[in-house]
Amino acid sequence: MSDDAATQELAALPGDALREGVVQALRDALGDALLDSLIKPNDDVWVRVRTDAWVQAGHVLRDTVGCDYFCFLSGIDWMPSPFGRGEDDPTAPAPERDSTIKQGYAGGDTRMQVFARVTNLSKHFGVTIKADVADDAPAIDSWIPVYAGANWHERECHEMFGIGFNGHPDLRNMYLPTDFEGHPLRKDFPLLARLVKPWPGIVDVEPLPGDDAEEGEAS
Amino acid sequence: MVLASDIQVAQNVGFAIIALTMIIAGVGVIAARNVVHAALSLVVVMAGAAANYVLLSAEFVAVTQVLVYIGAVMVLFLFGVMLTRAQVGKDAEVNNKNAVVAAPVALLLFGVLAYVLLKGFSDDKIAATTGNGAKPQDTAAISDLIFKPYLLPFWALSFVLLAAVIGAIVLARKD
Amino acid sequence: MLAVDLPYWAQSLLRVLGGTVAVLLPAGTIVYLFLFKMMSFMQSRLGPMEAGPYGSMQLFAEVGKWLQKEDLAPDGADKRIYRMAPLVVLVSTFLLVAVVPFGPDAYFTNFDAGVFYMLAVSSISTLGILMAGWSSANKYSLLGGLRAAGQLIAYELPMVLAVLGVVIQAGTMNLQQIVVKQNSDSIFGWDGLGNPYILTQFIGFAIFMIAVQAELTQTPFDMPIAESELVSGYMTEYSGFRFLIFFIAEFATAGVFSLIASVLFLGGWGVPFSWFGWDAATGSVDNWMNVAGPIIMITKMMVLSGIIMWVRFSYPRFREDQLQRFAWKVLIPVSLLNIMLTAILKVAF
Amino acid sequence: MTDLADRQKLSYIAAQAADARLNVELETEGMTLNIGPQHPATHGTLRIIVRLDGEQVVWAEPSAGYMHRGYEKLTEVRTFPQVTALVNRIDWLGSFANEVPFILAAEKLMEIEAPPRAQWIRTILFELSRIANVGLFLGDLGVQLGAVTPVFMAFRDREHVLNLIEGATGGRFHPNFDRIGGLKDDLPAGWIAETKQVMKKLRNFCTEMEDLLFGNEIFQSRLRGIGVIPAEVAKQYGLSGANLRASGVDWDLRRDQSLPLAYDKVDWKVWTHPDGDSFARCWIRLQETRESTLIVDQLLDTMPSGPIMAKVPRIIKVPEGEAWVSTENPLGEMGYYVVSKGDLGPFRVKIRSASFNNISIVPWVLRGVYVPDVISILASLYFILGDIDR
Repeated sequence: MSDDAATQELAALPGDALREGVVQALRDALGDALLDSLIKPNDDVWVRVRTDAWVQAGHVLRDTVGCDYFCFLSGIDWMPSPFGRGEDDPTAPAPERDSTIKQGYAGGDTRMQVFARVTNLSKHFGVTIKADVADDAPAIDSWIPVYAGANWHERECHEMFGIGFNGHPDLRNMYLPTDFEGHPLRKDFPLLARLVKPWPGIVDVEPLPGDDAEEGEAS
Repeated sequence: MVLASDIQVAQNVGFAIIALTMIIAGVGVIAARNVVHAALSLVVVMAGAAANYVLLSAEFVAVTQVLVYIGAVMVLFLFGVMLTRAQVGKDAEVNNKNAVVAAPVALLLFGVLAYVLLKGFSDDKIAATTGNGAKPQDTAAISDLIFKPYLLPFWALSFVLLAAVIGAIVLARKD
Repeated sequence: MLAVDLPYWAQSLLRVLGGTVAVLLPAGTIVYLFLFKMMSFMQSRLGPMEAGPYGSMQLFAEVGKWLQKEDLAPDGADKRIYRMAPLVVLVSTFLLVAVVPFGPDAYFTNFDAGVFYMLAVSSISTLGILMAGWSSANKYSLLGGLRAAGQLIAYELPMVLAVLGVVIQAGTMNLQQIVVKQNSDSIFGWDGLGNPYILTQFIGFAIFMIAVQAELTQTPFDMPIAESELVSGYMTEYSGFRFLIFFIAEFATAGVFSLIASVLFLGGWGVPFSWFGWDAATGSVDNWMNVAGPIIMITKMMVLSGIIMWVRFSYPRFREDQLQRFAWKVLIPVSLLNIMLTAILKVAF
Repeated sequence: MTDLADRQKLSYIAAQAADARLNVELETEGMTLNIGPQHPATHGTLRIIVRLDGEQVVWAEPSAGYMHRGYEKLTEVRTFPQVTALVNRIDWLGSFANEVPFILAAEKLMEIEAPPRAQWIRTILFELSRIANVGLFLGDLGVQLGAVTPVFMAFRDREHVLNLIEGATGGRFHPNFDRIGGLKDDLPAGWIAETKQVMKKLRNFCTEMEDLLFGNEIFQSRLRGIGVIPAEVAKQYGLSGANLRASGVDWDLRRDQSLPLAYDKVDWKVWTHPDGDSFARCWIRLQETRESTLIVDQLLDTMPSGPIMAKVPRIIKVPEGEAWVSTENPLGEMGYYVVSKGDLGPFRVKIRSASFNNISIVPWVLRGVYVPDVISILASLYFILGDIDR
């Protein structure tokens, strides 16, 4: 979104300097624990910190950068799903799929990452912060001492991705039964509805106004 | 022996029914295996007493009985019981072995009371109500008694009650 | 005099029938007129329209529905007490109506201590509510029952104190005589209106109506029921005709309390006696008042219960600590003040 | 009656006492009360376990998940246009508002922007769904506090708004009207004039609510000083929307971020309240409903003409990247963190729903209150089950 009218208001702000300031503040405080960062000018900023600097980064963000508003915390599994997008006929043999893990903005070294977003309410910007979690024993320190609201988000993340949060008082399941096995949002957790019968949804493409070319490949 | 014509049949039948109910309920009070059941049986006993007062043409006392004992005392009693030990079903701790001692005491008490009552009132009869509403003891007479000759005891009693209430508040508040 | 000519059994039968009518009729009218129709109009909807013209038969349909329903009792409930509780509440209503005079001779009983009796039997319903709350074996019901008991005890007191003002002014506790007094008295020598106590005992009237609202556990005092919170409190587990009995008792009691309020404050069955040149001291009230009286009473009852329902549908509810505070810190002091004032004025004039 | 500051202090003391009691060992046998999953106050299937001492809450724990539908997983097997049908069902009272941030996120990744008319209509429908949602809240508030009448008025006037949404989109509850690059259709004839009428009715409704509920002594005494959330705590827990503004934080995503919506073209006010109690939260919502009607009126007056759809490819493939877009939904900040791998569908969508954060403060705010206040605080926090469980 780099168009003129919509960004007029943001242009009045310090803009890039503002977000570069955020990254600089984190670099000053964390040193080489700040692994990577990405700034989209006048739009958003991503940073990635080392796993052991996660809580410290939270403190810096809250106290130095002024992002005292906690938005959310969640996890992401960068492994491509071995089941594809569930559009194939389950009776046919599974096609060959590329399974190379490719992380998103601000890079990454592991299959799973934790990411969170905090917002500075007075200067009107947000920061997305990411951290890797180890493949063999995914765990990271809890953010509750920094942002009390992280409690439920970490519970959800633990339930959905199996990521442990050291120091969390109560990592019970929120949604699923206590004895549920597996972590549903991991990519290797199959969505069974798609595995037992073919999904017809993909062919549903509706024509658009002013679009007279009707020879779409999927119609 | 009194003659059959002297007995007001309806009244006696009524008394028999009420008395029987009260006895059954009275046994219920001590035999019930649940505190709430016992308390509710006690309510029936109280109500029976009130009904007996009506039979004795003492309406004011009957109404007072209902207001004070059923409406206030028993409700507070139940309130307390339900707040503290409110489980539904049988309660093992209600009855204990002291029944052996209690039975003779109760019998003795019954004997003494019956003797005193018979001795004191055996031949007295309450005058029948006369025609339209005139009672042997009407409300005005009772209030005259309380507020004229017995005013001082009444006040003394009131002060004692007040002291008791304040004392209860002082005891209940820890701070 | 109609009643005198009848044999005892016929009189008794008439009284039982009359009592049933006096309980069910107000309940039915209040439910249909106020609960179904007035509430609907206040809420910009029509209310029941299908059964009968303007849904007037809806009530019977509802009763039929409830009678058909299964009489359920929770597994853990104390069944005997659970089944008895609604009846206790209803009995209280019937006992209450017994004392209301509907005309010079149209009464069920003429107690000397009528006011006292009325206050005494109205407290019996508390017992039924406690029984219902406890025996349902449901935490919501228990909370509701306990709240109800606390509330009814708290509001019994201002009610008694409010009535005391009337008793002092009338100099009698007999409801029949209170009616006669109000209609034969005069206000500073002018007897065009009699002396309905709503004028001189207005504070008492207001307190009485507030206490009635609380005794009936109607909004804003419906903490014990609190359907959005305690899920109808002590009635949670009831179904079928036992719920119906609670329901009838609730609205019948509203009617009976309105009747009592109109006896105490609005002149009861009477019209100002001076209009017809009556002098009640010599018993000159005409016999046709025995027919006109009930109609007058019902009219006054409808007005008062209309107000009760009106308040019920417009107000949110108090929290129970606010409700207790209101009773003990506002209503009781004010009603004590009212008694003092009345006593002083009574002695002065 | 104590004044507000005193009551806030009292509620603070009560909360501290509750903490202390929990930490020591309960002296008396407390009662554990299950509010929900089937309970009228939770309007949905939220379950709140409260431990009581008398009628005071010592400890409370919401237990969600009775309606978990796993939308985050489902989005991974849907195409981008299909996802809107899913997210419609998150906050089911303000469905259209759920679609907007997702569509905007997809548009951001594709670097396209809807034409002005589409932006205007989007904003109008967004505000209409806010009115439909919050209007119902105002009525429901009465029911939670025992006043039965307001809810019918709310339903009556919400009906007009639903009719408008139906007229424009064809769906009353789940419009599924937003498309990447614009909207499905233009507005029908006569819609604008009717909307103006309805907005007038809704302003009347707001005044009615002000008279019937907010001016009521009992209503105020039930809500003032109850459930106080200081601004610091609110920010820590990520409260959003009216809940945050009621704590005195002047933050509204409609104003404070730049999105291709028409909010910066109209003149409107962000309401805040310094108290942070239940009353403030409800009051803010009332003011916002009225403000929304004014926004809609102004937007209707300045509606540009033109196409409602940008030029988008026939088969939508979203370029690789990550985008976070959140909007000020009726319940608060609703955002989508969309990760795309250049495929037909998203690689991962993190749905940040408002109620999840708003309700996560419940264990904190319920300490030391009475059972009736549990209901009023829950009502004033205003959650929708689908928005918690997703």
